Amino acid sequence: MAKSKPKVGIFGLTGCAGDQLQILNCEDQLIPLARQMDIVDWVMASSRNDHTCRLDIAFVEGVVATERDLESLKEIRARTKTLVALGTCAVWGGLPAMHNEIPREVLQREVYHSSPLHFLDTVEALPPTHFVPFEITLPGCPIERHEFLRVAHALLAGAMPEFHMLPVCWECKAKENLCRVVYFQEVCAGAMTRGGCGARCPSHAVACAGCRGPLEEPNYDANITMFADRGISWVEIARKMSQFSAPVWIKQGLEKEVRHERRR
Amino acid sequence: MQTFRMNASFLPAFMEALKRWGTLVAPVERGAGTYVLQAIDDVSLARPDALRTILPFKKLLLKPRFAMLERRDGGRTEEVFDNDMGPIVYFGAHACDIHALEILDLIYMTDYVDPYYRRNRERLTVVGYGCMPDEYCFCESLGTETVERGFDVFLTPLGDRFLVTVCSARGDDIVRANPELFEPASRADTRDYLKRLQEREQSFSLAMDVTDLPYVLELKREDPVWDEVGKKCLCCGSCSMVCPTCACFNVVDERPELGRAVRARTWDACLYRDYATVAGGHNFRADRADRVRNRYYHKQEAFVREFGKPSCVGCGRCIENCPTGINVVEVFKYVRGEL
Amino acid sequence: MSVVIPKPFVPRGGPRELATGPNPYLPAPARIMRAADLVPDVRLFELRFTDSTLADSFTFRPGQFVELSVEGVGEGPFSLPSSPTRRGVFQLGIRRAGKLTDFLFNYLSEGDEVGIRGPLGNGFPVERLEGSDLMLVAGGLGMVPLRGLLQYVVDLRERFGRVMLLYGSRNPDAVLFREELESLARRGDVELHLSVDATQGKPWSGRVGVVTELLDEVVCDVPSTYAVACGPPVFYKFMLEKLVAMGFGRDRIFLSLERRMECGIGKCGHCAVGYTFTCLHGPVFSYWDAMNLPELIYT
Amino acid sequence: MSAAGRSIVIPHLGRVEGHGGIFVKVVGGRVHEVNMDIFEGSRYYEALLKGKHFLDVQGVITRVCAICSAGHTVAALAALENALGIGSSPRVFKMRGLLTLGATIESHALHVFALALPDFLGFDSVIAMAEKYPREVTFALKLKQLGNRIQELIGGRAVHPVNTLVGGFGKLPRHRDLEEIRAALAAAQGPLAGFVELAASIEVPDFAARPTVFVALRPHEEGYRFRGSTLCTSRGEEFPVAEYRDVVREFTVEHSHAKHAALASGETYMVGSLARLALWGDRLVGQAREAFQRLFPRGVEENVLTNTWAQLVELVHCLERGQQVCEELLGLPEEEREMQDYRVRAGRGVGAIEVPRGTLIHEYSFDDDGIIESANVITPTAQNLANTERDLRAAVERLLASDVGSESILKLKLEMVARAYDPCISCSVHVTCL
Ligand SMILES: Cc1cc2nc3c(=O)[nH]c(=O)nc-3n(C[C@H](O)[C@H](O)[C@H](O)COP(=O)(O)OP(=O)(O)OC[C@H]3O[C@@H](n4cnc5c(N)ncnc54)[C@H](O)[C@@H]3O)c2cc1C
Ligand code: SF4
Ligand code: SF4
Ligand code: SF4
Repeated sequence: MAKSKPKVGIFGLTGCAGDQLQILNCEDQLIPLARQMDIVDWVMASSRNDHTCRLDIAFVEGVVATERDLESLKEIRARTKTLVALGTCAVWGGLPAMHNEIPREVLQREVYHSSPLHFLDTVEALPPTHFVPFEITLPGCPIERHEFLRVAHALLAGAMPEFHMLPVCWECKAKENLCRVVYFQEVCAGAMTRGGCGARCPSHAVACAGCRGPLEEPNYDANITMFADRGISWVEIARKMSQFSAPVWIKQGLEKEVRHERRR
Repeated sequence: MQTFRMNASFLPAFMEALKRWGTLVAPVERGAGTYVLQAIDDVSLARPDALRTILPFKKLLLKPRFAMLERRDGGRTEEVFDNDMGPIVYFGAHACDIHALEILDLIYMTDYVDPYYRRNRERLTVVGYGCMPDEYCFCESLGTETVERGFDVFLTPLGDRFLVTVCSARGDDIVRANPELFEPASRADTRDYLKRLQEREQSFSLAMDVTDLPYVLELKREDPVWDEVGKKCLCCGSCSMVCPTCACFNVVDERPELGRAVRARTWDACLYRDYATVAGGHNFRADRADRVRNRYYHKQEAFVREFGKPSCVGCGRCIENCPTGINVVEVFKYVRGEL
Repeated sequence: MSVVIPKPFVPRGGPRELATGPNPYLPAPARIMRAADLVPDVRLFELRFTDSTLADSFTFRPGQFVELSVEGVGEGPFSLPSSPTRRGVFQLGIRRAGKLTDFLFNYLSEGDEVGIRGPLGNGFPVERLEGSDLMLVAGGLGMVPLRGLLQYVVDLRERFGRVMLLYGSRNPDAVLFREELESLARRGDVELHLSVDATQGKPWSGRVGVVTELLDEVVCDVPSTYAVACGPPVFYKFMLEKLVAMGFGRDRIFLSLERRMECGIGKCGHCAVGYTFTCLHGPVFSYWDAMNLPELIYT
Repeated sequence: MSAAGRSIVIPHLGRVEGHGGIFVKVVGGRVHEVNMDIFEGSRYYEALLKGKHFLDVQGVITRVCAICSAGHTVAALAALENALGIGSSPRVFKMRGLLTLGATIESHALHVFALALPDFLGFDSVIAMAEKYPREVTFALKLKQLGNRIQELIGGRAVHPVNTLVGGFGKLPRHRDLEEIRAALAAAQGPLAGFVELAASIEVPDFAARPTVFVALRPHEEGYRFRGSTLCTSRGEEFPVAEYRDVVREFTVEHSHAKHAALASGETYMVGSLARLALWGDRLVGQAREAFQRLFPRGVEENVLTNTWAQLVELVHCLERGQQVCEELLGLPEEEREMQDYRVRAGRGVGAIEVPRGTLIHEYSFDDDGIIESANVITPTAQNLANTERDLRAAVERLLASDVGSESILKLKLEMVARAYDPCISCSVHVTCL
């Protein structure tokens, strides 16, 4: 099984650099990990980089917000074997892809049961996953260190990492938090959101904002109705739901109805 | 079985004495009238009256996530003892919990015995505590409102004293080691106990008809009620997490650090989408409705056929914890056409 | 609380143990003795436990399976395509399907070690089949467990009557164990009927069409024959209807089913269908049992 | 060198946060043009906030930049609470202070050891440096980790805090955890003092030295602090931060996605550790004071390359101050949660804080329903950019005059100047006007 060190690149498109920072934040394992690979292209941490060689593994964070981003993304894809999307921005678009109109659209849809959804065309920034295929997607705003390490170590061993797709509620219950919905009548996105964060927010007595993006097939309608049934106003629901990945949820919830075109 | 009485003022002393048999774990208030099972040192924190803890005692036997096996590069795969919790005294088990424990035993101690479960199980001392039902309890319907085995000691509060039932050699050890706490039960104690039993019977407000339920369910397999519940369910899995008898798990392989591979085990729930997916992407229960139905059928139909009794003990945890308000009892009433 | 003497807890059927050790989750190391592609994307691995006592004593029933694992990568159930009549080594026929199997294909070869737990499951009811004619019907990868049964039957040939093998593949390149089957046919041990969904321009002398059509080719004495079928979920639907139409009693048809499994010993719950665990009470079921288990046969 | 002129281009600056480059044009031996090229995409956060509820501000605004997420959080909450007319309780104020200290430790440790030090010791990256200086790098990472632990304890996450709320905190730290942090801070002091010695032995070049105006907040109390409400310049001027618009002029430049800033007088200025030391260094006490004297024996000089050493001094300060704050928090009773009640009403508020890279100002106004009407964020890097260009120009002129050798050495030296500011490019580009 012995192989030569894999060539690795770490790239940031437009974003807050939080995911790259989280890599640097793996303080204990950073140096031993770096020894196992040949990090040839990482602008944030090194001043000597090879921008053209073939890469075995590349991590990409951030959204595509400029033509330049798109170009680099395509170049990275072309030279990489295993491409990993790091962070909610790269996987779903995250906050930069958020748009002011969304709350009203959600409202419209829920109240009038129609779905104009023109806003999808007005989204400025789009996630890299929209443009090129990725082998692994690792959401989180920012990514969780332990998940990054799992991906890195699995790839180094030649295997694909295994993630058990569970909602945040799983971890929230495992930690025995008081449910924000049941006990506090708050809008909590936990049941729709892919876990892995250890239910950070509910563990701090704050409802989940959905920063890790949706699970496959979240029951969007039932969630919204549940909040409304608990007497929470549509405005409040829309406000909470419009953070982070709400645009994606809507797209997922309506997958069968809306198949929007690629923008470029 | 032996019966004694204990003065209510001896409770703290009794709990202190229990520490000799392991880490004392009891319900503790977490806030807003909710409780968690927790190891305690200060016995005054215990709230054995608490009806439900967020997670049931099953976490004392199998952690929500633990490592089963480990292998260091170049070495052999070895069993690890991440899940071993040492001797534990579970104080404050209610009748339904004790029934649930028996169900877990049926799952984990028959055929191939699960060594991770067994090690904790063998070192678990169960001290029961009599309770009064609230609006979510429906154990009476399932015949789990009383227990006659499966515990070591059981305390039934009778005002200024407890009726103490001893049901195992270990329970007997506990009593014999603390003779100053116990005295023989009197006729008055028996009378009060029966009175309490009656009172308790009358205080159930939730009930569900389980007559011939497995067959009724078989007849109702294609009922639209399942689609309705499926539409409402978030598949958040909270109901399974909090259920004392839901015991499914998933196995994940990972490499948490260089040179170390771990095979870990996490609680799983049949409500999660990937639960029944096989290679090639085929999902035997792709619809939410199928998954919700599966949970109910497994508890009230399949388990009955396999082990002769349902695997629901009527503790009401899933009713209390379902964010979207799905209620087992109501669901079954619908199924029977009562609603 | 009524006073009853507590019953001591007696496990159903008594505690069982796997050949591979007292902790049923702990795999025993086994070495890959040989690895060869049967067809592209399906590879036959020949394994031997590194512990030679275990290697020599290891036995199983045709139709049983083992859990193969690579720590840190994954674990998966795989049927045994070899026969317990051939001791010392056992085989697995594995298709590339995902994480674990990719890793097996990409990184492991002769001399490497993997972990094995088993044998698991009930296996085919070979004692019941003895003395009867056998009609084995395989679709695609379903040939893997049936090959184990076939090898067993061939090794104990005198105990069985006629053996018919009806086997459908996607195309001529996907036929597993082709040479071996043909040579068995030439020896007269089995009557071989092959079909492919499409020839894709390759030379092919067998039938072209779905595997159920092969049933029209064979004439057999239904009352003295057992049918044993194994294939992907869609395969069963038509196959079973047709067998029943031919007059097979539902309890004289056996199938081997696939489900998601995490433990293989009836604990994890994933393979539970109704009141049965596919891993513990299966994967072999009579059609009658399977019919009465909702969801077991996916239509 | 041809008379037609030559360009020195550093297309993609390494070891800084975000995407930027340096472009220098030299014609006939004279420096014609020096640009810090910022091509990081803009994300319009201020525009995004309009129409959102003020409670959503923090979650959105921290995503401007991960490295400064704690700083943005504290500044935003201060601005919002000012607008609501509520003050913070002593505990909340102290906890936010501790969060800021944690963030500063993390950020300075990262910059000093992983981003800047490789320059001084001749490496491309900290990973390369680790081969030769394993002990030092390990300690640096431990220090950074400690900063993160503090942020995690107080903010709930090392990056983009979740525990910080308008009016308080979701969950308060346990005393046990605070004690642990205090002990870890104390334990780091000794080894860090060793680094001060190592740094003192390194000669800091002065090719970029140039007269500079320093700007920093006046600490809210006697002592070296990172929060305050008055902006001070090294020329003795003082302004209340609420009037920052009269002091700081922001303008757009063509070559950059980031705005530039200057004082009303048109002078560029520097914010950051060096500026803080220049203005308030005499307030340092204890080991921080010793470190200051050791690394700046002649006091703060106008040479941006010494900013890295200023950060080192601040690291020493943060370790000491952090222990004090833990002590103060330990003096309060252990509780679960602390939240202030408030009434939502229209308001406008400004909040300012010294983050690792300098003064950060947030301003919000919202209506009676709490819906944001306007938002403005002035980041340190945006304030420093114009000054960086002037420093670069001075450096190029000096380096060209004194025959530096190869172009690659010249480039490296220019990169050092840019890196010394510890620029945070993500922060700087959040705001291009729509
Ligand atoms: C009784 C039985 C016998 C089998 N016999 C064979 C055989 O002889 N040859 C053969 O090639 N395959 C056989 N399979 C299928 C084989 O187990 C899967 O192909 C294998 O587990 C896929 O693993 P993977 O890690 O490569 O794929 P993954 O990447 O893990 O998974 C791909 C898909 O398989 C599902 N999956 C994961 N774990 C399991 C599991 N334990 N069981 C079923 N699905 C799972 C996942 O949900 C996913 O959808 C058998 C399965 C069963 C239940
Ligand atoms: S608080 Fe949120 S994440 Fe936790 S259980 Fe409730 S809905 Fe799920
Ligand atoms: S709880 Fe929700 S918002 Fe909070 S970190 Fe987890 S996924 Fe993100
Ligand atoms: S708790 Fe309720 S919503 Fe969640 S999975 Fe269970 S039934 Fe569905």
